[in-house]
Amino acid sequence: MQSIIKSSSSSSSSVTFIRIRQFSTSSTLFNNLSNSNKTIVSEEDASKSAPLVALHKRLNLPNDYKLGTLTRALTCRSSRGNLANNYGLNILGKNFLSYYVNEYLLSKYPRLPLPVLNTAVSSYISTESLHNVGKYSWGIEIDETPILNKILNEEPKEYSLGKLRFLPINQIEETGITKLTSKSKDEINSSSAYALGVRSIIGGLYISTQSEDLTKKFIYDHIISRKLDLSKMFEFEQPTRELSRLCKREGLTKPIAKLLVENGRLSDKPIYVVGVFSGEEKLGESYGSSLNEAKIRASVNALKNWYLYKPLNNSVPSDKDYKPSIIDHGIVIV
Amino acid sequence: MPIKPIPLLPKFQNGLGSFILQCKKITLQVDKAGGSSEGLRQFLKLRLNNYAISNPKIEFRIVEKHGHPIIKGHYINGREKAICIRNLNVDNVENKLNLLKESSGEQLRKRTNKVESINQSIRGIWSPLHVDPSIRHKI
Amino acid sequence: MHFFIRSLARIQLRNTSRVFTSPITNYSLLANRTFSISSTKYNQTITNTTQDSKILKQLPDLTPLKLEDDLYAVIKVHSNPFLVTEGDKVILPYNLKHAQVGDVLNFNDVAVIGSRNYTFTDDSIDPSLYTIKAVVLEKTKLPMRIREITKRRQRKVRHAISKPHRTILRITELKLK
Amino acid sequence: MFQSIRSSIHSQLSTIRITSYRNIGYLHRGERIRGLIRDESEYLLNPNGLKYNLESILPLKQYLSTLLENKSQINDELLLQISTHKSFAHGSKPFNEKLAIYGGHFLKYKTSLFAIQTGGIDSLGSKTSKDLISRKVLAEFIRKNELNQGIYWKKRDQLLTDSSINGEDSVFATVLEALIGGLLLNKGKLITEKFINERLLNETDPNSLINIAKNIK
Repeated sequence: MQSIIKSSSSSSSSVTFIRIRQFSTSSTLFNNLSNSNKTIVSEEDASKSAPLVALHKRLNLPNDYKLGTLTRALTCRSSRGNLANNYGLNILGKNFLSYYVNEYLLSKYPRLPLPVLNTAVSSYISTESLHNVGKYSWGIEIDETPILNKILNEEPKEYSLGKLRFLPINQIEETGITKLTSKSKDEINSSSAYALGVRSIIGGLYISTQSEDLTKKFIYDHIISRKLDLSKMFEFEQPTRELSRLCKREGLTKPIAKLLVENGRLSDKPIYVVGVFSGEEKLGESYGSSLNEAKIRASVNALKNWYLYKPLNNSVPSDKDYKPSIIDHGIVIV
Repeated sequence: MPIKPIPLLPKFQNGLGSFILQCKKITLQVDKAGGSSEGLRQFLKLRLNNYAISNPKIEFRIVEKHGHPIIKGHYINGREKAICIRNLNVDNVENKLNLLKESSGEQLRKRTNKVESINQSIRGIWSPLHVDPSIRHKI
Repeated sequence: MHFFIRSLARIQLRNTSRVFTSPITNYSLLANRTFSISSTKYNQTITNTTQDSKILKQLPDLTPLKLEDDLYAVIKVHSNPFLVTEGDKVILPYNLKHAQVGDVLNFNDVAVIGSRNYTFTDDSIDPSLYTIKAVVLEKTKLPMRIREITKRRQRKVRHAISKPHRTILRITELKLK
Repeated sequence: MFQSIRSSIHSQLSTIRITSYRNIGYLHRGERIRGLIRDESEYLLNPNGLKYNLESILPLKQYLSTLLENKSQINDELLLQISTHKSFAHGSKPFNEKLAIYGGHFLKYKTSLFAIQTGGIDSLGSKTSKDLISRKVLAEFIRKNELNQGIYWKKRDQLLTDSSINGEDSVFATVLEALIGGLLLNKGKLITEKFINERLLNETDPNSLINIAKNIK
């Protein structure tokens, strides 16, 4: 049996051999060690970690992306041990993400109002959103096995390098053991840790490749490619009033709602289709079961048409063949 | 504020932008001496190395335990798929591994539609109020 | 003010469903009416485009479609039509043996490409006009079904087990060139 | 407001007629009287008393002309928008809010890359790299380069003189960020990078952010 294992672990494939034994006890007695002497994991050690190699390949990371860097991206500042942590990588990744997501949304929807823009950006890169990316699209695992179990299972030291390491808030309560120390400020919940990991992997991609284009492409492929319906993110308080302010600012004729079609006015389920016109131009159209409802819906439709205007060329300023499109004048203040 | 934003979370659609293999780990549980593990033992000795090299995105984990051999796939969605491979020969073991590899971890279910979509209908919904008024039905 | 004009035009055109058709000029396409499996892996660029240069082609003008936001297409796989948009899952009722999970498929038998206001139909649209790609997401099966088969006035019950294959694709790209 | 017309949409479109308008003939000047619409030139003034027009952006234009060299210049309306804060004229004129958000992200992004080049990955998140793009430093940059005259905004309180309290720092920083955002959206990434490298993160230039951040402490 031993010979099989040796032959498989000598290759670059990700195979580990673990002898499982059943233990009922678990231990969380180990405290956080100081992070003063940080070491960066060597490539040889890192390549022994099967989950790390698999994660590297799963994300199609380039060969320049060292496994040591990936380990560092998965090590949060609060984790125990003396490995180099992802503090700097996280900041870099965050800057990359917020710039490119803002750029994408601003170029795609130049007239998007600021509150919606900010919400849309945070939908893409908020902690919760990045937690979903890390956990449910990249399949990063948390290093949860207590150290005692690791030793008893004869788990290789390097095995946990491929897992997300941090100090969790909810440590398991042991009967008979009372925790005397107060809650450390380094303790974070798992979703923040996942977000840290995802941002750091993106930061690490730039550090490894020194290529802004590659990092941008990675962000587009993994973060921006997810589907977000912006038209469902609007809620107007006074749509008719806002529309008339908009028309005034843009120098258009005052908007007028007109009934286009109706059906069943005398029945209990009437339906009206109303269009909002500015001069001869139709700004929006919608339906409703009363004239007022239809008029409000039509105004909302007109406002959404305005705010969600998409220019035909889809280039962003960081593209090489960028063509400038319109620049918005700002949100309408009622 | 005149416009209130409603927070939404974007939906991940695997394959759009990037494709990520959903099977992340396969555990091969083998008995050292049992007769039903013969095929798996052969597989481990002869083929696992090449198989693991050709599937670098998957982590393989060998577990030694008494009883029938079981292979278990661990998926990104958190589910597991276990197959008992007792008395199977080497080729059948490999087929079962392929089955785990090619699955997305989702539970098997009936597929009623040819196409599953979360996009809005592009052509829109037909409206009786927008047809030509000369042929429109009037109540 | 583009969007106002466009939305105005949209309403006017909605009533008159316009279909531009063009005669088939490239007969060589009719011979090969299935999809081709590319040997390239995901995220790789494909450069092999073999075109029959002998046949003179007159490509139709698809500018109205190019100006629209979203497109749909009716793609045919073994002459089985699927109406798809970008991001849809296509469920093929068989095991696509030659394709691995994660492979990219190019579709070259497309009957319809359209948008909200315009539709372009042809018997088989010239593949140089569009790119439609899909990635193999999963090769799975339906849940096992046991059907009881009996004959009249006979006590024997045969149990027919079926667990048919399914291949699931995701449309990753649908655009006009 | 609603005209119930049973005819088709087509005939509807052709029968729309513009009804009567109320035209305003009198624009009030002088002391404010409720109900009367004021003359714009009366109140569209920045804290320096400068009127809202295209002439005031000349310093900014000159400042950029050396950067853009022989390439086409940024149009005047955009420059005016860049130097107009949201607080001016109750947002009725084009203002720089979104440009500033965008430019601010780009500046942050570029300074983090600059910090890595000079001090390695561990220098990120340190105080020096944070100070480099603090409001105070950005505002000082605008003042040092004498671009502060033609900025349109409204003081929160006319009596406050401390620039960090009365909003001046914040407004000036916004203008610099909006300038970056405007350059990006109008001229693309390369020229904006050139601007940042030559003017903002240039150690030899005494008016660059690096030297301002050193001196301000």
